Amino acid sequence: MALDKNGIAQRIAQEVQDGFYVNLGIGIPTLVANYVRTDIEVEFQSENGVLGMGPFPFEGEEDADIINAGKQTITTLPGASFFDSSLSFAMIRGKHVDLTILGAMEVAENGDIANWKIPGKMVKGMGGAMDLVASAENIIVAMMHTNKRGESKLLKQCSLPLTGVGCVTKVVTSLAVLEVKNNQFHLLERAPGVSVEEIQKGTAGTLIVNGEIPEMILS
Amino acid sequence: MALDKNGIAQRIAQEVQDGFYVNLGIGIPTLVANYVRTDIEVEFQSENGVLGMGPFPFEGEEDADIINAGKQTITTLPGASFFDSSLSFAMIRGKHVDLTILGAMEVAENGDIANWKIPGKMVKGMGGAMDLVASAENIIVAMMHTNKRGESKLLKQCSLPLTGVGCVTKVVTSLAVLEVKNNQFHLLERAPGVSVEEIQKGTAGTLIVNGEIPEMILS
Amino acid sequence: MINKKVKNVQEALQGVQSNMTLMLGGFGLCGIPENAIAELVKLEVRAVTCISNNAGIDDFGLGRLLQKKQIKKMISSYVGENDEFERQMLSGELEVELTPQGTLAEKCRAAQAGFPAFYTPAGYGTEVAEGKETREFDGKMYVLEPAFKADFAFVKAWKGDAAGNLVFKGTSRNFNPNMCGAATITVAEVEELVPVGTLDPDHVHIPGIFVQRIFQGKNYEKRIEQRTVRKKQ
Amino acid sequence: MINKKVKNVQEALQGVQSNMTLMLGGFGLCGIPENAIAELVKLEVRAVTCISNNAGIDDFGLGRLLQKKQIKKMISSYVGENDEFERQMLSGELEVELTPQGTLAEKCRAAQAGFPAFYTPAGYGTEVAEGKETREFDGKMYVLEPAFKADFAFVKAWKGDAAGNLVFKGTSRNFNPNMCGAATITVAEVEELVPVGTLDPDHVHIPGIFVQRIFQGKNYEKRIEQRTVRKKQ
Repeated sequence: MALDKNGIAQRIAQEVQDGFYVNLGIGIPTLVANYVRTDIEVEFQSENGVLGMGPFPFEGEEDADIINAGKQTITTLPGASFFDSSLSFAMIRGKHVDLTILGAMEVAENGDIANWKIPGKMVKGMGGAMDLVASAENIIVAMMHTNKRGESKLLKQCSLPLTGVGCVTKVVTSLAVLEVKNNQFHLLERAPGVSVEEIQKGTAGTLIVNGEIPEMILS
Repeated sequence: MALDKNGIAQRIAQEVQDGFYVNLGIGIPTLVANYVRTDIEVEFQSENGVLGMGPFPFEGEEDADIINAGKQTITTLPGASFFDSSLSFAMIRGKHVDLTILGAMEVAENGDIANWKIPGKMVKGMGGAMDLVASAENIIVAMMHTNKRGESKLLKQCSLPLTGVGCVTKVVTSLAVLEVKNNQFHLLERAPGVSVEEIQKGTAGTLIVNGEIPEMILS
Repeated sequence: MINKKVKNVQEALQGVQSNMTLMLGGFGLCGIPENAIAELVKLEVRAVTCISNNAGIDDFGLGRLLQKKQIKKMISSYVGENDEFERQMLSGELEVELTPQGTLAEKCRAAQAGFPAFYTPAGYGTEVAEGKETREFDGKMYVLEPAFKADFAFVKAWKGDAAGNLVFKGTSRNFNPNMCGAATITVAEVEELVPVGTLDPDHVHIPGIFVQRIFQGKNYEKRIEQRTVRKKQ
Repeated sequence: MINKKVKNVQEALQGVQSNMTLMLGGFGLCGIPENAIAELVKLEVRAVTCISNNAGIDDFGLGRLLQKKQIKKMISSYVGENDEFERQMLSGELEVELTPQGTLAEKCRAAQAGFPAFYTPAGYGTEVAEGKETREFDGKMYVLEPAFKADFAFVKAWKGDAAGNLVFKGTSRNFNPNMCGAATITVAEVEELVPVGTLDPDHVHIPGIFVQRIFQGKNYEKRIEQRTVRKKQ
């Protein structure tokens, strides 16, 4: 069965390692924080100027001056810090953030990503995404495998304006975990109960299936 | 009579205007602070990371962590701030400092200045001087008119390695106040009792003497 | 101490005119100069270019200037959450220049620090880099981005003093410090104007040299865009 | 919270080798990483390149490494006050690259922030710019300066916590924050290692993400180069 957003987040949380500084994008990536193992140390950075984000505040304790990049009220954990936008992107551009997780409208087999604009329809802007994908060496895309019309979001080539070129290394979708290398999507894991054929059908880009593909283990 | 270092500092202090942020170099410029009018508001910046410098500390109150660019122990005044070197030079490069006063070994009639190196003899380094002269629009040089061998320090062309090109706008020496423009030294004022002839004799660069030259007024 | 204090928002905005380029701090509605924005609406300046990470919401923040059609051009990184904005942009009434967020911050900082331009990897290979100089360093491609040039910067701080020193709170800091000194005139509004000498010199976020005018702000609404909470267990 | 605390200076300097490039914070003797320098002397690493605004005095600061002839090359802005330095330089034993102070700071910050190079007006038309690319922007000339590349950065802070967060005091801040994260490994020594959660998040000067190792320093001498005082009246 295809994963829902929480399932995708749950699988991605397994990629988060002890000692990682992690930047979570808006949408599915935000949910990843809920599933990270509690026996490892991870710090979440938000590009609007906070390191060491904690859970949402208790009702009545929200502070308009303490938000994340999704404009949600948040709290901070002991050891947190606030800083200006320039220093925040110094963390990102300077490769101090270890893992970037973000959503996408399209990913191409060469690692290109598009997630900020649909010409003539939707122009919200790139926010910090272009800085993140241009600098991060460890980028995981979280998205549904196909769009609402059932069309593949894993393409030979992006059709929408790009956010970054050749930067995506891993994609976790509602159907699969895929590595992006050598201009191909390499199938690593299937969502529970999802067949290789279903994944193949939903993937417009080149899909490499090498040997037996295990199912994800979502504890 | 030619001015001594304190006399030069006293004359330069008259150039400091209300509301100015001022950077003082090592040597004579440091003395300028002693002569600034007390009825105007001025803030002194030191490039090692302090704005709002006050007088030297009282004996026994010196703090190794609070020094100026000359490595002297200092105090701060109410409204002072400390900052890192990058932000300090943002103030300088970004033209937020209104007046820079520094010493020199040579000044040329085109505004070039040399003050950091005597090849084969003395190499102390430029410190912040190259940043200061490259960015400041209001630079006053404080120096003796001639060197210890009696040779002019106001030249047609600098003989020593340059600190900056075409940047000096005013020079206050032991003999005179001079404006630097159109590739000439324009004599503005004479030190008390010093004749135009003496100044001419001590000036190797082109000296323009227009009309009657007043004596400095040092109250 | 050089005194930057002005008596109110009217005096603080003296000299602001139509067709100027204005920088405004804030991320979403967090840390925006609410008093300055309200006064810009009152002053009815027109055809201004606004450099601000976001464009507010329909009835708050820069959305208020959009409603009155006072903005000719927005330079931002993210402009969702605003229907009037979308309408004006799609109809061609409003010019929009979208800039990666880190690039936006650095274009402010470059102006503040006297750098004419800088190379950043953000946007390389995308339409953001179209028409711009690109260059390789150590095998990686970068885009040359010029510093901003603005007439006024409006920032909001938590505390400040008459010397112009500023201290920010939480994530309302964001672009505000980077915009100080990045325009010809920087105007700071503060929630609390404290006596000179009470701010710790080690903990001043922005030294007063970067600020030309400071005033005590009033009636801060500090709206929350996404109120997310959890229940006490 | 990601724990950066190491037990002592020995553990903090693990991996430091001869021929490496090291950054060291401090201005004169103010804010220098005294413990790291003492350990570098003990470790007898040789032929290191040191990036530091100054070279210490004969028997303190980097002067101690100079005495032992451990330094191959110094990259500094000002190297007066040190006879041994002058002797080694004039005899050709020591290579010296003099860099304008603001350029030195920004070459650190560029490395920290992921900028490959930057344009600065400092040094244009002087021997500092010889062999470097120059360029005009808006009628003014600039020199292209590359970011530093270093193996270790040694910084000294007043307070810090196990998360690597740092707070500096007075002018001992200087180059220290700009060097954090500007090398492969940043080692911070602090006068006081405080419990995590006690530093105010609004007043952390350097967030822990820029620091790989932190330790409680010992026996700080904090020598004063120019003790200037006035008498109480």
